Amino acid sequence: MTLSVAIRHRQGEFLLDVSFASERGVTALFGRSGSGKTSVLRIVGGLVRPDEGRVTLDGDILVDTLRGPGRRIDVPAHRRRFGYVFQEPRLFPHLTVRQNLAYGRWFSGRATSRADAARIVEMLGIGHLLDRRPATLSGGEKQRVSIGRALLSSPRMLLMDEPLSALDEARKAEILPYLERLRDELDLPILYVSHAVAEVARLADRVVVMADGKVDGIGSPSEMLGGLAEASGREAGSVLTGTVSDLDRDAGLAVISLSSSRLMIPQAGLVEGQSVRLHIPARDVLVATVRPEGISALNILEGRVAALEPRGAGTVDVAIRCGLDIIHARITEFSMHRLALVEGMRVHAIVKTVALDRG
Amino acid sequence: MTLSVAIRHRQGEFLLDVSFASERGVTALFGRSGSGKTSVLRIVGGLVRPDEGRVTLDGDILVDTLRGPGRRIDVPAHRRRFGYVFQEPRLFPHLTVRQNLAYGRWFSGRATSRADAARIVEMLGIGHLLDRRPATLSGGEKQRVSIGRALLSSPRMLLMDEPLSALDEARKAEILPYLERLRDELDLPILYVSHAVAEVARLADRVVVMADGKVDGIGSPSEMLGGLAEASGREAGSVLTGTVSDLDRDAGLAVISLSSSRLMIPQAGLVEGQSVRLHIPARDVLVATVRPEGISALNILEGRVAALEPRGAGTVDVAIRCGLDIIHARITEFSMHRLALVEGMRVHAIVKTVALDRG
Amino acid sequence: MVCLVSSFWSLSAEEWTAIALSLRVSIVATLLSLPVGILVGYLLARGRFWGKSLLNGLVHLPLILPPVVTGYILLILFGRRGPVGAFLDQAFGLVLSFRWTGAALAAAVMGFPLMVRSIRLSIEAVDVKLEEAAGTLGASPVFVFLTVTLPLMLPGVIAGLILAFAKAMGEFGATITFVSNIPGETQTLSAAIYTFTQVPGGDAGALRLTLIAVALSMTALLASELLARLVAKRVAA
Amino acid sequence: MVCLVSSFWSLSAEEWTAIALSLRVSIVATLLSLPVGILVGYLLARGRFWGKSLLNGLVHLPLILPPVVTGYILLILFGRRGPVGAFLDQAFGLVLSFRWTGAALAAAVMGFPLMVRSIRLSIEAVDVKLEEAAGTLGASPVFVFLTVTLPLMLPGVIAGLILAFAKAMGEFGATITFVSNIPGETQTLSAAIYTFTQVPGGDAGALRLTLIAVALSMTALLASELLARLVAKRVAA
Amino acid sequence: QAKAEGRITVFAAASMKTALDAANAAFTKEKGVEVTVSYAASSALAKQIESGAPADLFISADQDWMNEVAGKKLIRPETRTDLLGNRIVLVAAKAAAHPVEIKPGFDLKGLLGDGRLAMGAVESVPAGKYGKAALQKLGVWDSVSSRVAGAENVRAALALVSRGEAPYGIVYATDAAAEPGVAVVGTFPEDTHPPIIYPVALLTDSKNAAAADYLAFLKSPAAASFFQSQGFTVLK
Ligand SMILES: Nc1ncnc2c1ncn2[C@@H]1O[C@H](COP(=O)(O)OP(=O)(O)OP(=O)(O)O)[C@@H](O)[C@H]1O
Ligand SMILES: Nc1ncnc2c1ncn2[C@@H]1O[C@H](COP(=O)(O)OP(=O)(O)OP(=O)(O)O)[C@@H](O)[C@H]1O
Ligand code: MOO
Ligand SMILES: [Mg+2]
Ligand SMILES: [Mg+2]
Repeated sequence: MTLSVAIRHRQGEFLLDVSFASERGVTALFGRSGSGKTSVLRIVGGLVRPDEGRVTLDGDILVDTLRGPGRRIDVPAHRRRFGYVFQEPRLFPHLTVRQNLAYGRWFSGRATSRADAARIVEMLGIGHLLDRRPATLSGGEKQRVSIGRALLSSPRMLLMDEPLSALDEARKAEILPYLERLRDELDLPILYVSHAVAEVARLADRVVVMADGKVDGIGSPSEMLGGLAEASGREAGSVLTGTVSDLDRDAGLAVISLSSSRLMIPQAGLVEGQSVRLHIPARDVLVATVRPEGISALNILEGRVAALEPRGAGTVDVAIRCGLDIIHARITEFSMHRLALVEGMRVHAIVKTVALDRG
Repeated sequence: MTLSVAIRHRQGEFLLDVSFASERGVTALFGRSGSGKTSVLRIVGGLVRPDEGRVTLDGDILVDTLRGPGRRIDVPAHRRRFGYVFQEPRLFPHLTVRQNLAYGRWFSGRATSRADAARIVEMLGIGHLLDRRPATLSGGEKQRVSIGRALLSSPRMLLMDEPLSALDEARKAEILPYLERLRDELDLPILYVSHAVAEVARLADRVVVMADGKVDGIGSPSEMLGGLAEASGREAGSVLTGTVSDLDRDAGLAVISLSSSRLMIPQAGLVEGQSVRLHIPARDVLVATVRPEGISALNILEGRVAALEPRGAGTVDVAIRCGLDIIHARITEFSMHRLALVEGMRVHAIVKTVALDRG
Repeated sequence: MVCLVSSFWSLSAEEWTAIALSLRVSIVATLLSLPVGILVGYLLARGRFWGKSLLNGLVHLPLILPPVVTGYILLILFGRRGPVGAFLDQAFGLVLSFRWTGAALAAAVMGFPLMVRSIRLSIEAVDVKLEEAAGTLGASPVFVFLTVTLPLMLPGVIAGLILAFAKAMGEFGATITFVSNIPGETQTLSAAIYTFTQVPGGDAGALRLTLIAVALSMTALLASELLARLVAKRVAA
Repeated sequence: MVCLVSSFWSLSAEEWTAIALSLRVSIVATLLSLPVGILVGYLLARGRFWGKSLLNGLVHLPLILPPVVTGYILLILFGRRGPVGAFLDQAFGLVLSFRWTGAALAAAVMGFPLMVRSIRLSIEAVDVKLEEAAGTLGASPVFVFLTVTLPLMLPGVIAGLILAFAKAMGEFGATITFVSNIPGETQTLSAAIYTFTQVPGGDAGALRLTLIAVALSMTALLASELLARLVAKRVAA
Repeated sequence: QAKAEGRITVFAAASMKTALDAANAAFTKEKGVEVTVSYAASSALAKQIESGAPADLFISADQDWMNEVAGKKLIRPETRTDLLGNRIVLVAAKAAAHPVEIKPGFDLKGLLGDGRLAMGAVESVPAGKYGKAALQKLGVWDSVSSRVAGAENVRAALALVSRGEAPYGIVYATDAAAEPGVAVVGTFPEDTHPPIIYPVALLTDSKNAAAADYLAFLKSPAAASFFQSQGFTVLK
């Protein structure tokens, strides 16, 4: 499953000039408001034909304006079979919730099974709304129905534009694992727009950072979000990949092997040998010059200061190299001076166990 | 500025039965999707007349259905002068952004000054959009214009329904301080709906937790969000109130005095003597049995374990009493056993400096 | 003006025929012009093609022209000796001139601009974003139209239907000119009323038939309002 | 049918007068009925009051009734001796019978149902949520209507205007019955065309005037389409 | 099929309805043959006949339209008969009716004051044409032509007078007789205008054998009584 996008498109004064390719899994579009994320989704979804460019999925040409006159290809949206969750819900006002959910099934050849449908409805918590019309739903309810509608249309790819923005944390925590399963089990590619770094870090296999209609960088979540460049102070951090090397079911912990060190994280449905991605917010990492004792944090990684970068407002980003992995810690300049940190110095990165997310 | 709400209202099968009062500052409505937050805002804003009940602001009756036939009072929305930021942007499609922003000023007696208007436009980053029409704006751009429109109508109260949901963290970080200033300097009451605990903890003077149309609890953010009950794992924490007792401009730090201890936080425009609220996510607090040395965290508070509450998934919530304040830490059961924590035990709560938010 | 004695209400057989004929003509005219009206309304609202202004003008013509002129044009085109009329007769054995079918054609033509306008207005009010959403769910343009656009434009369709029906009930200028005023075949209620107004002492008869025409149309109007309210409830966004 | 020699196009002074009169009557009828049309359209779309169905029926009456009957009713009500006519004369010195003002009234009445329907349809399509938003920003209902509802319903207003104008250009049945056919005062283009159709050999004259009527109305139609496109661009959500 | 077996279809000027309906009832009773009449303006009927209308007879309200049809060879010339005659009269609202002597140069303008003279439209409606001719002959046309309100038909002109919109009107005697709201204040001498004649003829395309019988009936004394009772003069 390779999606490849290379387009130029003008909207008023805004020029979209984007190209990226993504192999299987989730590709996150990340960028500030107005940077062109929705515009990319609309072109991939077939709702807008780009001024020029080419979009292919698995070698199928979806749109290609560059083949010379008369030979231009533009597969219409309804033949692309992309489930599109729009930034605003766009439910059909004349249909009940049930009919809205069923809409895509009328047209898709292979319909979602009844059990699947029930599971999706359950997960989204919209079972009690099935006979209502969209006009009477709350904002979050509409958003959930619109997610359900796209999922139930048995798409071959999902385009999701801030799908969880109106939902509470508890609901997000129910939906995200489902999306992960779609990604992993059904091998469904997802193009995902979100402002929430945690969401992106957790789901994405790669991140396309957009700014002003251009691609500012493409890479793995660890590269893009770990670099701290784009992310805001609160959510900046490191993204590491490791393997589950041990499970302690009694303590409910799993041991994740990184390149040279090991981390313990709460075990939540992990399997031994599984590869996982971890997001460690920089502000959740403490730096200690001596190895602390009698402390609740389970993870104390030894490493060397690889870089010290001032981040403004009296804070410093400390990059700590532990084997092949880089862990970022954000501390105050005051602390840096107090601990007399310099590049190359041996330090301990203290990571709170529960601060780890499976990503 | 006292807003008092006591209403019953039926919408289909959904029964809203809510009463709360709030004095000056920000009152957050918090609760899961579909719990009735928007419905409360609509009634307070005068868009829906409740089946029965009473809403007053500072003794002015806004709506009162209980005064007997013929004497019912219902101040129409346009006389309430409440700036309402709707859950969806609701911009006027036939007006330019500039005209949308100016709309409220045509009707409000005291218009916002030109300088204020410019500052709001600047803060929202919508200066380059002024001559566009809403149809061409991105989702986040629309949301920002709709915030600006409400702010510029010189309201005597703000009703904000998930106003920042479509915005990136950087933009949020620009808008939140502005709202804080409105709250503090202009003494503008705000009724604020959000799913983001951090936002709520930072802004709110009190939190009304809603569930299924009823009030599930009312209290200070520390009581409501600190209690961890409602909030999800990621965002649970303590909310403390303190006073700025010292400023270290060189280090860019401020010292906040709590009831018995002191915390250092990044200084961001604080004034000595000022009262501040701090949100400390439980997962950002480490527990140590011995006072750690050579560690980047500036804040190590001494206290006693007041309670140990299992939170499922192998985690425990440790409530640590430091003087009059309670700080919550979330650690693994594994750590709890390893440190042999029991109630009443002396421990150190380690709080990373930058984990503190001014609230 | 007239004493409402009971005999006032006893209708002659010819009048009953006129009532039945008017209903048949109006209903057939309205229903048969509906699909064309929807098509033309859609083309005018959404289409971009050469001659769109021409089509638009053509649709409005019956409104602009005095009905008598429209009647003459129909007579020239669709009469037994007219080019279209002769063709229809030979090809399908469909004779319009001096038949109730011709009256229906005249009524349809006269009501057409009203129907098309309503339909067009309501298509223009349909949110294209919903059609986009339907497209991404796999609905081809035809299905998008049938399952999204059409249901959402129903208020306009209903308005168009009732306008065209009312016009068909009231129309007589073009009808009487095109297919004459033959009792039992082309004498609609309106034509009968007109005939009464042309003779001395016909006032009572004209009044009686007018009241009947009004009653019939009002019933249709009320029904359409109920239907519209039902639809509005479902469509309310 | 007719040979298009140059004399075909030379209009008599009387015909020029009829053209000018038709334009005046149609424009005045359309513009003056606009505010009433908007009011009634608004009441029908949004109002909840006793007698709404009655009002709705009344508005449609000119469509349902044969124009001649409408003309008679106008004569009875607004004639010099009619209750309303007498009142208008005494109170404001406004005489309608045999005046172009009466022709304008007839045209306005005949076009009214068309105008009201379009306006009503487009009011029903206005998103109440935007009106709510305007209310919270301090706009009183009147201002909400003027600054939000009215601009958003403009497509319907334009459609209503053009329908009413076209109908006014084509209307003659009610007009001639109410205010007769007085050259220079009440003889509109339609009446002139009708007159030509009533004399043997009048075809050429009728055709000539018809073409002029069509040309005038098409110009108005085109202008309205341009205007509508402009408005649509601004209103597009 | 437009006409059932034996059924006769007549295209007749609308103003004849009352009289012709009564006569037809008698004919049907006698011969057992149904008569269907399409009443409309003579102009419309003539044009319909030109485009192949399935009629057997045409009764026009004036000679012009019959001539038009005859010119196209659509009637059988030998059957053309001047069936009925009529008179035009000056009427006034009953309340204010004083007899007027209609003679050359009579002061119609003075009678009208600032009121209007209601009549059929003078170019198109037969009664209007006759009225204009009469007033021209009497030498008063020029003084009143600007005061004329031309109605679409005689009935409309009559209504204008009976409603008090116009003080005087020129209409057919037949219409005036049946309208209770007006009074005839004078009758125009027959020599002041072309004879008012309702011609009848069988149509070329008519294949109905009974039509000739019917035409004969219309010309018979039996039918004459119905016409006379409505104020028509029966021509021989
Ligand atoms: N007309 C109605 N009929 C039935 N139920 C309704 C109606 N209107 C609203 N509701 C229900 O009332 C509940 C409260 O809606 P409300 O919009 O206040 O929720 P909310 O707390 O704002 O949710 P969200 O966070 O999703 O925006 C919802 O469950 C909604 O489905
Ligand atoms: N027709 C247009 N004319 C001018 N500018 C336009 C037009 N359409 C879109 N834009 C601009 O293109 C930019 C990209 O829009 P887009 O909707 O793709 O942003 P986005 O990244 O999805 O933002 P958000 O996070 O706010 O939804 C925006 O700045 C928008 O204002
Ligand atoms: O268009 Mo008319 O004047 O209602 O027959
Ligand atoms: Mg977007
Ligand atoms: Mg809500």
